[in-house]
Amino acid sequence: MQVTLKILRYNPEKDAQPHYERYTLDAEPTDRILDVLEKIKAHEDGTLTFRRSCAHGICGSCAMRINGRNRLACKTLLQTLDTSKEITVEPILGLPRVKDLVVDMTTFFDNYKKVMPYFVNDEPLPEDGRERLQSPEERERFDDTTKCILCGACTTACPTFWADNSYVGPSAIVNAHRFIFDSRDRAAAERLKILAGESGVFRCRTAFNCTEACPREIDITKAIAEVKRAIITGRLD
Amino acid sequence: MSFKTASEGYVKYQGLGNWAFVLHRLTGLGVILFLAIHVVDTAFVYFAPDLYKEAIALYRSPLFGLGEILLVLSIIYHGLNGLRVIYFDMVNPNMWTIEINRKSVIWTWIITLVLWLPAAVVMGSHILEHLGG
Amino acid sequence: MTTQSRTVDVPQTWESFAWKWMRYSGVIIFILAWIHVLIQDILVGVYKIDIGYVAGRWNGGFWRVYDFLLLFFAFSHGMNGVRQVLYDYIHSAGGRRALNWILLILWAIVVVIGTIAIFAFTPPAA
Amino acid sequence: MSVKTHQYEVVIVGAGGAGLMAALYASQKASTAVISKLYPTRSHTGAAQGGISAALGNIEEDRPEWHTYDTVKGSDYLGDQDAIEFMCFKAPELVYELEHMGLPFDRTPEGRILQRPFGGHTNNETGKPVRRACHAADRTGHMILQTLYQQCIKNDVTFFDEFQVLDLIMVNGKAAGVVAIELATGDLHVFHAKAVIMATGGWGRVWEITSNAYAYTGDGAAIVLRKGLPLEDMEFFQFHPTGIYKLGILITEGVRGEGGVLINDKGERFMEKYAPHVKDLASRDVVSRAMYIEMKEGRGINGQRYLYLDVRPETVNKYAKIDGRTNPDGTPYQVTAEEILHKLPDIIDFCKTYLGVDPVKEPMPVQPTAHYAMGGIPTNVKTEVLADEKGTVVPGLYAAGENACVSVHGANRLGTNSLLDLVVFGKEAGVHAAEYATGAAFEPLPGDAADFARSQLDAILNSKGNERVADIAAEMKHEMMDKVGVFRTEEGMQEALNKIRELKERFQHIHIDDRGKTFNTDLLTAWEIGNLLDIAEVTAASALARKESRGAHSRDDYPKRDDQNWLKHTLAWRRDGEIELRYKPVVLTKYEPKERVY
Ligand SMILES: Cc1cc2nc3c(=O)[nH]c(=O)nc-3n(C[C@H](O)[C@H](O)[C@H](O)COP(=O)(O)OP(=O)(O)OC[C@H]3O[C@@H](n4cnc5c(N)ncnc54)[C@H](O)[C@@H]3O)c2cc1C
Ligand code: HEM
Ligand code: SF4
Ligand code: F3S
Ligand code: FES
Repeated sequence: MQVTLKILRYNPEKDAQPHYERYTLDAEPTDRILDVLEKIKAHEDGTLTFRRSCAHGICGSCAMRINGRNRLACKTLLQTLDTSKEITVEPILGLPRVKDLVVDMTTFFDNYKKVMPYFVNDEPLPEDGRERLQSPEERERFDDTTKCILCGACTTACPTFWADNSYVGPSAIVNAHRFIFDSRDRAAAERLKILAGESGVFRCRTAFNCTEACPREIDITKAIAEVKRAIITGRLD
Repeated sequence: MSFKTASEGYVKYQGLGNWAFVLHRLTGLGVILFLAIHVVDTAFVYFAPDLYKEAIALYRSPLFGLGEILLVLSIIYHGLNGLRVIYFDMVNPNMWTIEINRKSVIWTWIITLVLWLPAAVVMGSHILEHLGG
Repeated sequence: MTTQSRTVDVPQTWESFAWKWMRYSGVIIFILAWIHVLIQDILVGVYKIDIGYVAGRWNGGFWRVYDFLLLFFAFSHGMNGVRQVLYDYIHSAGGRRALNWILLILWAIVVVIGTIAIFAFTPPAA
Repeated sequence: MSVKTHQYEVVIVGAGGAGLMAALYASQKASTAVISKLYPTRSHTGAAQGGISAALGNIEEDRPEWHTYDTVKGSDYLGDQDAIEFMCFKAPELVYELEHMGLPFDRTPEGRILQRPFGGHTNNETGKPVRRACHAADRTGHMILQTLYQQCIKNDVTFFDEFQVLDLIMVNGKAAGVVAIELATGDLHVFHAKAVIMATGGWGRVWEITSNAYAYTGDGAAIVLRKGLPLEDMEFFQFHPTGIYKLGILITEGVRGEGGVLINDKGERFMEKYAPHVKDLASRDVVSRAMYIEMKEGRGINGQRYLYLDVRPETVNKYAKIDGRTNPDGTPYQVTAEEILHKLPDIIDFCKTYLGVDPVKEPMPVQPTAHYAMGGIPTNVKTEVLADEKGTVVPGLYAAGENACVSVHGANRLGTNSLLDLVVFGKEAGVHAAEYATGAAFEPLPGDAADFARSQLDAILNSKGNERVADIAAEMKHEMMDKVGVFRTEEGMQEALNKIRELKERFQHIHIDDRGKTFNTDLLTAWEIGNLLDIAEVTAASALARKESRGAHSRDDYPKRDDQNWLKHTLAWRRDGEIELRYKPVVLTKYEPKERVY
């Protein structure tokens, strides 16, 4: 079958403004958008630029706007889209453009680093040198937010973030949640303090774009609500 | 990044939640704008009764009438959506799932319309009644 | 192994207070504003409203208190809403500080004017 | 092009499991920079699913000795036994260390790390599969990568993200740094260092059907080869039995660990013919070959080149009963659809997304997929890179992870041993490189340090032919899949070698579209294909020379293992356009080579 992709192109060395270009080519219904982009790059236009690595939704490289919503190019099959119409492919919104579908992720990672996204527990280790114990229920408590691959689809779908990059964004909150609710961790209070501030969870307007965008199907808005609740009540359950 | 980037997203980004939010924001801003004016004009009854009559006259113009119908729409939608958000956020975060969110947004719109349409009819008929004189 | 519940002590911030405020006030306004709108805009309608109507309404204390509460909650809710909205577009610390002052003054002016009107108004001798 | 210069005592190339583990240790003692062409969390370690092995004995009795023996046997006796013993005895300590860093392993009811069976890991007394793979659902690699990156942030490790290393700087026979291109700007950067650690992962993109990422282009190995250093055991490349049909996306062996079975067109569980004891949990080379034979003999599903991997609860329970499989408490092993969903959530998601198949309701179509490089940059147990068959160390140069060959995997890697390899030898690399660097001086940086890197790029940019890089790559992948894959013959490998040489010649006449500086992936993809061609050539040449079948290297014309002549490691150099092969003995300690039966 034939598909047409309408891709937002931008080369800072040549273009003052981004513009759309259309590519029509043969494809299979089971092709991923990433496969189509690869075909274009391989055979039609080698200058088309995008990030990719794993090709199966696990590395987080290929977040882009496909038909107006954030998705992973490698997890979006043509058969899930209406291929009788043009498919619009644009870079994720809210971060500086670098080239074509590539944006500068620096702010995204800086925001991630602001929430202490790492395990903290300075208490002595178990005497026998073995693992700290954790019940299966305690482990389950934060399972959902351990799945994050830092693809940025959520944060760059968030209306607050579009307007204000200083908002840490849903992805950072997800990663804070992963530790706040880990029974072994001891820095929940510090993280919650950061998140209670001007750039934290209370900037979330519950727009829900983040959850809709998450390729790992993390219930992001719920996680954010749980963090808000932990700040308000001081309870971590 | 900026208002420009944000507006592109508000308008173009595909998602029910996105539009629920944009409408919530627009209606909230609309209502506060109206409220500020409304407080001041009502205060004229005390500070400047003569001006109050002019203000009321203004309210009775058909254009304001239409605005008022929109105001009611805004208050209904903003209030319902606000309650939805409050309930999910404060009472039951487990409701924040894709399925429930989509359904609840759609139901919010339906209920808004169901409540607003009769009000709009009543208010519209008031306008029509007074159109002539 | 059993699961233990944990608590932490998090100092509340202006943002967490504002967040709660938006929600508590929202519920209150929901009741107050809807009744207000139902009566004034729909049932009564602007064509029947004049000084006389207002006078009648503010004859007793109940509607005065009602209208004051509505004014106070709705305006505080709304003004904080405006603050939250504008925080999205104004990013500098200075800009935000200026914004807070401007909104606070506006808020005070409107609430004061409204409050005076509600309580100081005496119906004109008919 | 401007060149920027940086100076760090230790420079680590690659930010996967091996690179990050090295970074955590090196940065404690020496100024350290990690250079990675991908954001660290995009590294392929994140794709690893099933688990990391360690004889913790959390569920049933297990011992590091058994783990060692299983690994030696799994390697088809080509693994160096000193290195294997070192790794397997370190395993518990390292897994606990990961747990102490916060890694969210799944838990037993007692709160300990949960373990599952994996191919080739056995109780040496009963011969039955043992639960040795520590896991976090089917996302173990993801959790390892995230945890290590998180700890690097905590410890303020310096990263150069999206910098692609193009060349290694060698001065007076010692490593003195690397040259990298900054993707965003196209600028070249020289990193002047006392010690360099190579941790760039594998090269599965040499083959058509692969579980490997686009980024798996063997950069590190190719760079080292170009410096006149050898690569070891390149003929051994693992084909994982269960890749999603046509796509190659991996379905973890953990599926079989949880009780899934392979089924042919006749509905038979054919693995019992090939490995009567452990059946579907035989080691990977054995299973992949069995599948090829089934398909060759016409028992592929509908005669096609795939088979079924069946993890539907009814199937699992049926065969668990036949095998007499029990839970730790002795009760018969039984699963429900929910339990499977809980243990293998990502696999189920992949199948639904890419195949439209729900594995708890339908079997999954699978075929062997190119998966893991057993060979690579030769190192000793201290991860020092070796320059020849005599064990001469290249001062300041270290390698760890999939691009290194210690060799702990020999001719065939056991599942879950790679993640273990990364953390054990990643740590060794960090420790030893930092120790070396603190005792060594910076070699003087030559003025032309960046010249070779630049000339490689210029050659591509200025090439005026009309060959498309993608066509050359496609032909290479196809040829390698066909002729240097699971089964090999003299004739086929020779053809492949000729073909690759022809492709290398055609590669001189490519044409690329993008001549800009900003994020020029057209240029870098071409450079990567150049690496793959070099690797393919070494692989085919090493394979052609080895006249026996051992582990992943299986020849129709020499079907038997030949310890008399071939119990030795291959070392391959590229000299004046020719591949030169030499050999070095395998380190044997306790375990005499025996016939391998599962
Ligand atoms: C799908 C899949 C599942 C697997 N499952 C398991 C499992 O369950 N258990 C197990 O033990 N093993 C498993 N493996 C194997 C194991 O995951 C890998 O062998 C291992 O992760 C390799 O780690 P690494 O640190 O060597 O490389 P990687 O994690 O791949 O990291 C390579 C790094 O090098 C960088 N790099 C590469 N080239 C350059 C360059 N030119 N310049 C700068 N940086 C560069 C990359 O950016 C990246 O950061 C699996 C592998 C795959 C593909
Ligand atoms: C009818 C009952 C009302 C309810 C239940 C309600 C509820 C809410 C809630 C919960 C929010 C916060 C949204 C968030 O943080 O995500 C909000 C925001 C807001 N409200 Fe209301 N509200 C009501 C009435 C009003 C009125 C009368 C006004 C105007 C005076 C108003 C103006 C605003 C504004 C401007 C915002 C900010 C919108 C934004 O951040 O985008 N609201 N409302
Ligand atoms: S939460 Fe989901 S969408 Fe956001 S970065 Fe993580 S994986 Fe991506
Ligand atoms: S999109 Fe943004 S506003 Fe909140 S619910 Fe998600 S973070
Ligand atoms: S390429 Fe890895 S997520 Fe798409």
